[in-house]
Amino acid sequence: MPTNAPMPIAFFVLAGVTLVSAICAMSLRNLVHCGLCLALTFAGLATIYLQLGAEFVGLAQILVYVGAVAILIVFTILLTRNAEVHISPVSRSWMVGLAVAIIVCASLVLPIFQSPSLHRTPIMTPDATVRLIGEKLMTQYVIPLEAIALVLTAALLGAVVIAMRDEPEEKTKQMMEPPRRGGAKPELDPPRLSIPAVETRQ
Amino acid sequence: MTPLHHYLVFAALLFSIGLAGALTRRNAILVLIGIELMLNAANLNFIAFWRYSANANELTGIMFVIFSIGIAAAEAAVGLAIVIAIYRHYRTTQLQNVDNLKG
Amino acid sequence: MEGVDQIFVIAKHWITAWSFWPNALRPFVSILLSIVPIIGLFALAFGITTVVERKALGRVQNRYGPNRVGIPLTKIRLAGFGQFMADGIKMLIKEDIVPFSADKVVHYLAPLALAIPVWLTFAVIPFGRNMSAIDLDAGLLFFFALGAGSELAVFMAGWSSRNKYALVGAMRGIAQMISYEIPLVLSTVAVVMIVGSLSLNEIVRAQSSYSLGFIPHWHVFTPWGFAAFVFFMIAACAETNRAPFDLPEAESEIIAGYLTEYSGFKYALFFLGEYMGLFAITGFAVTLFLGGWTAPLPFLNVVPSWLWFFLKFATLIALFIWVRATVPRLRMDQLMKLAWKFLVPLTLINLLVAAVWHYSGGWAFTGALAIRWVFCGAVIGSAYVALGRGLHTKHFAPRAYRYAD
Amino acid sequence: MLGTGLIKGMAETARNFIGSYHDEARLVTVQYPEETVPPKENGRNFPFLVFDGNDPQAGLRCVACQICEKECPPQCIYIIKSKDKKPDHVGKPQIYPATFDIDVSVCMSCQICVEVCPFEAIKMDQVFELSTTDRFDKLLLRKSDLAKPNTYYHQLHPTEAMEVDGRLAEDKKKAEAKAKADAEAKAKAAAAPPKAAATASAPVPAKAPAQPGSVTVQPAPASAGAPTSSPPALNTTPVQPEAPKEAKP
Repeated sequence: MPTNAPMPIAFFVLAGVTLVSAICAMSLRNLVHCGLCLALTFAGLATIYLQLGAEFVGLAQILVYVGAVAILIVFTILLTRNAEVHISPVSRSWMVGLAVAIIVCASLVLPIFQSPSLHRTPIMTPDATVRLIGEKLMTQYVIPLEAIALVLTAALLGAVVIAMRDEPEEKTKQMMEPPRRGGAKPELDPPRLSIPAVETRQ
Repeated sequence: MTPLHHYLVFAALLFSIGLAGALTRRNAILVLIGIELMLNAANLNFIAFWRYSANANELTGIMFVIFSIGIAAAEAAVGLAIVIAIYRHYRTTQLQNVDNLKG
Repeated sequence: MEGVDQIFVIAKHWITAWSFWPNALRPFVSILLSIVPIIGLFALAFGITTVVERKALGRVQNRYGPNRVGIPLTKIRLAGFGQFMADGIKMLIKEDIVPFSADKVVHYLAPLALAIPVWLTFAVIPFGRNMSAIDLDAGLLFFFALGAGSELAVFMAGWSSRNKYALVGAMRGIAQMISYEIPLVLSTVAVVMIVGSLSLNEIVRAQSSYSLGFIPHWHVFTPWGFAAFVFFMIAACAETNRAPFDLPEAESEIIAGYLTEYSGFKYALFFLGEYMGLFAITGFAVTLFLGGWTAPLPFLNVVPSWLWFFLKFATLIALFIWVRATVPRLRMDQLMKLAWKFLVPLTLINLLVAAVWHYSGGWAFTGALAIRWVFCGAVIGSAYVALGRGLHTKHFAPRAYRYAD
Repeated sequence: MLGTGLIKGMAETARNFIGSYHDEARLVTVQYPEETVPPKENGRNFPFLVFDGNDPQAGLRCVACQICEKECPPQCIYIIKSKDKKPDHVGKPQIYPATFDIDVSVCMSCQICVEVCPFEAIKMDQVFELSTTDRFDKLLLRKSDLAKPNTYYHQLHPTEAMEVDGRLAEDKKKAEAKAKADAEAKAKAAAAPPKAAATASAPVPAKAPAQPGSVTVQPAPASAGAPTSSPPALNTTPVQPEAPKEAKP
């Protein structure tokens, strides 16, 4: 870095954008807008990680959150037909919720400002190369790594099982039921007709 | 360089925004979004403390965040799958309408 | 020769060192001198590629292709290479139509959200010796992270248009991109595993030596590398929505997919973004598998390194065009089957093969190389044949139409 | 094996690609402004008016009968009759069009005007390079734009024009013969009883005296391959109402 001066400005700009988009993500009426603002929040956080020198984590944040989680949320919004509905967006006890949030915020921020030890500047420039992270993951943190692999696999299977249609055959049969046309053709071959115009493998 | 408490205040604000959203909004998806924001605020704290720690080369904060991101991805996938399952059953994702225990 | 090879680097240092600049401005000049040539060069390459592609497609179909537009007000035709300028000007002056019920802001932001991250990916590609804009330690991750952003842009375009074709196209596009991102990443992981770095400069350096004095150590010349290269190219084709995988824009079914409601400059920006994505992914293929800027034979090192990079780059672009001219569009189920039942398992097997190759690198007895080659090739080859057979659907029931009989 | 089809296909496209460069015959494209496809004889686009001889005003075959104006489905023809008369190709005085406009932006190239014209005066042109920046004036063709010599018609549709010319020559011959016979009859009538004069006065115009003959003759060239030749019934009927009028003075 050539000078130290631009750093706080960069931080305030990034933090401002992130906070505004976070507020938008939680307060807009249209859910798809919320999802897109959430993606912007994640991207802003990733740039703050990059600014803090955590290159690998910042890029992983974009890859996982913007590339996967935001897409997943947006897909869910579309699948649950939430993009169109506009019924009152906040719950009845929203005053209580907001009050709780403000109290939590105050109780977090006040100690931070009061604690002198948190007003420090970085002590050293860490060497967080990808190679070092990889070596740590494969030696010191290998058991958590394996555990998280298992968790992810379980989550994958679980998500598929939960989101899968309950009785797919019954549903499709119901949808694909040929309309009765005056009894003209009573004998129709059901398995062939279940998927019209698409080859069915024998 | 920006002092540490800037990052901490920023993370606290982000956490509160997520908390406020999760507590006030009715939609299940928005509640999930709020939880994601809170998780991210925690992650930011880990990164900030790692950067400002005395033995940063231990990479403890970074490791924690990497695992946390993995967990968050799994959480989002399962959470949204549950939202879809709920929607299929109740035809709504508004949480106050999901109050029927008889399946 | 060193001078010609490093001519751009020297020129940049020379211009930056001018006493004319104030000292505070110097870093910005340096940054601009890295960015502007990349943007200009690839914008030009985009224009030329569109003309070359149309001409090549025309020749394959025994037509001339564009051969008219040259320099205006003269009789000089330049064999049609003025076409992209004419197209660009047309796009710029066209009316920008936004549908009445569209989400205006998102509709406006979508092309930007696609084009900007794609431009950023060029920052980490080494175009020649000492010629990458930034040498990022996690360059490969940077590329995939920015590539993930394009899915959101596609969604924004499709959803904000308020058009069923646009939405269907966007859904197809996202499903396809997510599915093919897995084989894309897994095929590069093999390279990362062997080289032991995510830095692209490091990956090129690992390929820059020669065995027996003339065989370059390019990854494509190893069994796992060749397989990974093939899978990477297939997945790249799908990631960039190129011809056999252009279902999101299948004009016979869904008009133009998520581009349906875009016109004028926004459409041009989308078009540009798509071609830039193709260029970026081709640049990565060159860097990862074809040795980047290294020469194929040691004595050819007299040719500047950046020229080698662009030769390989142009070859791969030509390959993309050739495939586009040949293969018809896939069906959606075929597309998904190819990704999940063929490419993903094969790239996983390829990872194992790469590991075997890496750990058998220490064998010192005679014939070790032959054994390694035969074993790795056999594993990959048999997996390819076996999984490829699974893709074949030989027996079809006769086509049944519900209401047509 | 998977992929062999792709290789085969790529070989095929490569063969086409290279072949198109060293075998010009493969390229089917005609590079238009420099090269054009020779026009087909039966091709047609917009109507034009035929005139005989060199003077478009004097030789114009059109007699402003307005049948084409009435028959035109999109109504793109606009005719104003002249007040005076001029001799037609058989030498008989006829009305001519003072104004004859065709709006080619409306015309649908149906050729009905040609089919109904009893005087072989309107025929189909083959021009197609009519693009203009002025869609109001430049696409409204005036009489002077429409009048084209018979030689031009011969160039466009040689066989058809030959037939038409033959038919017209025959008409002329008959008219001359009739005129001669008329003159003779008149000379006779000067001495003869008034009954003969009554029979002669009606069939003065071209075909009337040989009516049964002309009906049997005309279908022959029509079936010989000229679709534009008018049916004989139409050929004769419009003439008759005017004929007595002319014969009187």
